[in-house]
Amino acid sequence: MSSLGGAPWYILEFGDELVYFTPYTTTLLILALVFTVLALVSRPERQVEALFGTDAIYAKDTTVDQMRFRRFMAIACGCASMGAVVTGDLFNFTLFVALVGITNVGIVAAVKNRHVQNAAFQYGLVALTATVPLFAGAGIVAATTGTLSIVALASGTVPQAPFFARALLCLGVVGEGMAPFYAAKAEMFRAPGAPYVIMCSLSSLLIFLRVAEVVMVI
Amino acid sequence: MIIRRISDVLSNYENILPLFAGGCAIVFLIGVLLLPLPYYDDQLYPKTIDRNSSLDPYDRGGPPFTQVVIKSQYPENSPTAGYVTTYLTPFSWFLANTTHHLGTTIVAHPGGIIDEILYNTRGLDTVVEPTILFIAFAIASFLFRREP
Amino acid sequence: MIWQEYSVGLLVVLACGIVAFVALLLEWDDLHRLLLIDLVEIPSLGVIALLGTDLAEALILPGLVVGIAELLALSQIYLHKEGIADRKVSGLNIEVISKADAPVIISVILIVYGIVLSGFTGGGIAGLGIVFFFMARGAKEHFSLLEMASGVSWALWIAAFFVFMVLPQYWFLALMGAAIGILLKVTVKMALVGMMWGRPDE
Amino acid sequence: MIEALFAAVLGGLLLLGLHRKVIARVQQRPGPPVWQEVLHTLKFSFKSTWVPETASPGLFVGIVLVAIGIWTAALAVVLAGGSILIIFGVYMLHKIVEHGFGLSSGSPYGKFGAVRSVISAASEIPLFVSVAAIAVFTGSLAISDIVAYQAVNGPLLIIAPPAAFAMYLVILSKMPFSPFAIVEGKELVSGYKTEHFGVWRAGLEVANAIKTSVLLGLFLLLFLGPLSPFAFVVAIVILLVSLSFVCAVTPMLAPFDSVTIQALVTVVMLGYLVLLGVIP
Repeated sequence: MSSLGGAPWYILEFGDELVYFTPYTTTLLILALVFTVLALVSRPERQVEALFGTDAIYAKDTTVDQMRFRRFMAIACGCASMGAVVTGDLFNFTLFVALVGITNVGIVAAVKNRHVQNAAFQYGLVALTATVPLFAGAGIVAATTGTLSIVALASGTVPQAPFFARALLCLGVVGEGMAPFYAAKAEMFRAPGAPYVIMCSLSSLLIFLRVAEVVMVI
Repeated sequence: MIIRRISDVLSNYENILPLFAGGCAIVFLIGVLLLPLPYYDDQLYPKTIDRNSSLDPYDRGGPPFTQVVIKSQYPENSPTAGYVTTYLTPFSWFLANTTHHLGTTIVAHPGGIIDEILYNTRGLDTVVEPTILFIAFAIASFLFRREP
Repeated sequence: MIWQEYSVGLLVVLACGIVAFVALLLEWDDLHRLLLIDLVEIPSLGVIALLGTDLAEALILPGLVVGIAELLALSQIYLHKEGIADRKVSGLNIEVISKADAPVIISVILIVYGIVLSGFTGGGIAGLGIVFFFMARGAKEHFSLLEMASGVSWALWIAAFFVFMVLPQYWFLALMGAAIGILLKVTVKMALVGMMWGRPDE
Repeated sequence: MIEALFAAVLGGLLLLGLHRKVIARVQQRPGPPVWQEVLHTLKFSFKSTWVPETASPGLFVGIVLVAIGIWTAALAVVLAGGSILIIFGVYMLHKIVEHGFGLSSGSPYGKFGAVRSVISAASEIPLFVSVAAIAVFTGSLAISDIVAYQAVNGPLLIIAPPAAFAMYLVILSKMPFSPFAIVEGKELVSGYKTEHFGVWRAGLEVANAIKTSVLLGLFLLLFLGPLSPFAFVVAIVILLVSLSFVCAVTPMLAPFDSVTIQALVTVVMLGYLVLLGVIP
């Protein structure tokens, strides 16, 4: 534990679920916080589009109700990523990751562009499917080690989590965050509203970075 | 070129769900091959059901309005764990005494429970879970309310 | 290593999972995919259930809720993406019901009974009463009010939890807060779902 | 820390200038002088600056600070001998920074640069595999421990060449003009940088300079172990020249092909990792 993300500086206790801050998770937490604040304070940009075959150029505006909703979703997404990077409980982690998945869908689903909505739907399907390996992974860890606390798992007093469970956790995070499928996620980025759209990619990266640490310590 | 064909498939968002489902199927298959997995006997929150209790199957032991012992990971963090499990509203108490299998724990009568484990010891889970529900409702009702 | 009950159970659940995933792999229609995913969720709940402790119960509930919640959001996205969100839906188009006092009385009875029951079950029953009322009358104008109520009850529920975690000595207060919170929450959410079933046929 | 930061900025700018020079010479052009990038940065610092009409102002400005901030943090971690997991995190977040630069301006060129940056996220994963492989050998992720391990057991370059190769590829994909530098393709003007000018651009150049120093320095620390200051400078120049040669002689790949190649490398590396995990 002390060798991976550094020794925990501070442990916050919520019953059996500990929230701990190591140098690594604190770094991630600060980044999530910075981008959440940016999403809160920035106005969306006006995306300039050029029409093919003509010399027309126009700027897409984001309507106010859309902006409010997407800002709300972006902030929720930021909070979910913050939770996911600091939580010290495996099942709690999977729940935060699932929350990241659904807020990501929410950020883009509000856009009225057909391409974007199609992509958001497909992405939502993957996010929904990904809850299966996520929860299954956490369930198997609990059954084979008797605990879900990452601190207890890392301390070595309980059996090591099986390889299969770790693979499931990784697979689930990959699905929720779509890390390797960015190629398709690009469709979603046609949506204007940079401060919000950026939360999608930030949150997926953060949960990916966190799961990398988690599977190495458990 | 094979690389170009792979990138063609990857770039179409219709294909990502089959790809992901295929990946899951393969990992599950690997899981089947790695069986059996040992079950660790020293589990948290073990379940013992008193079949003769009138509160079956929600009776987690102990008479109402007392504290039962719950084996948790960090008992010092939840000193009141066990009170919620045994709490019955006066109406539930009456039902549990007069009937069989009616009137279960915690302010909900036939069948409904608010779970102790979720409450006292794994509270953060229960914070996140209604939040997911809340967000999903927000998305659905935003889309519903919007003029088509 | 010997095969215990746990491993046998896991084998069965994983096999189910594989079948469901292969079905998902082969299916290309979006609506069917959505339905199949609901099916795929069941094996994951099975894996958790195999724990067999109280923890399993505590974990299944969030697992189930996540699945249902995402399904709800995705179906609404599906309606919009396919452009069928404004398709007319006929309600309970029975003349007697839409004019008479009976639906009001039934709804009131259900809501009162739900409040007496309290908790999760009570919320379900009271919600059913409200849904029945709206189905009969086709009223849509209170949607945003219900949305607000849903948010407020969510906040109450969360606040109760933080009391549990941070100030455990006030557990009784938190218990009552959560009990009322869940009653309101389930009632309102059911009412919202009941309303979100298409535009009224008028 | 201030001196180290200054050295990293200046060194990084000079290395980037050298990079351009070597590429030019390989391609039989005279090329710019080596200190060209330093001049660029100074010039941009004194140009007039504003925020474009279409931009999202908070993000447009904030992202420049984030870029400098994350790489300064990475430098601090390297100097303190902290966990390379943190560096890995910073490196992946650089993707978000590029993304933010491009999207915040509202310009179509910037947007496409940003989208390309996002789709090539697979390029980061070889670094993760490389990190994991190092952990398998040294049993620790603290840079100080890894350097100490190499002082005893010899450089990791010889012990785990595939991990070194993966990290080399990762650094290559971040260098300008590399076959994987699809975010800066010339058809996109300057890619994600297009709309950032004046002081914002100078800030971006500074962040890039720190990034170059940190990545190249980290490679040497991780795979060659402790070096004397002179040997360190010589090694970093040799490493850079080798990167420049690769950049000079290879064409840029099409965006999706670049992604696919990087993903395939990741798969191969994962295979190597599994092999490492299984054999001992």
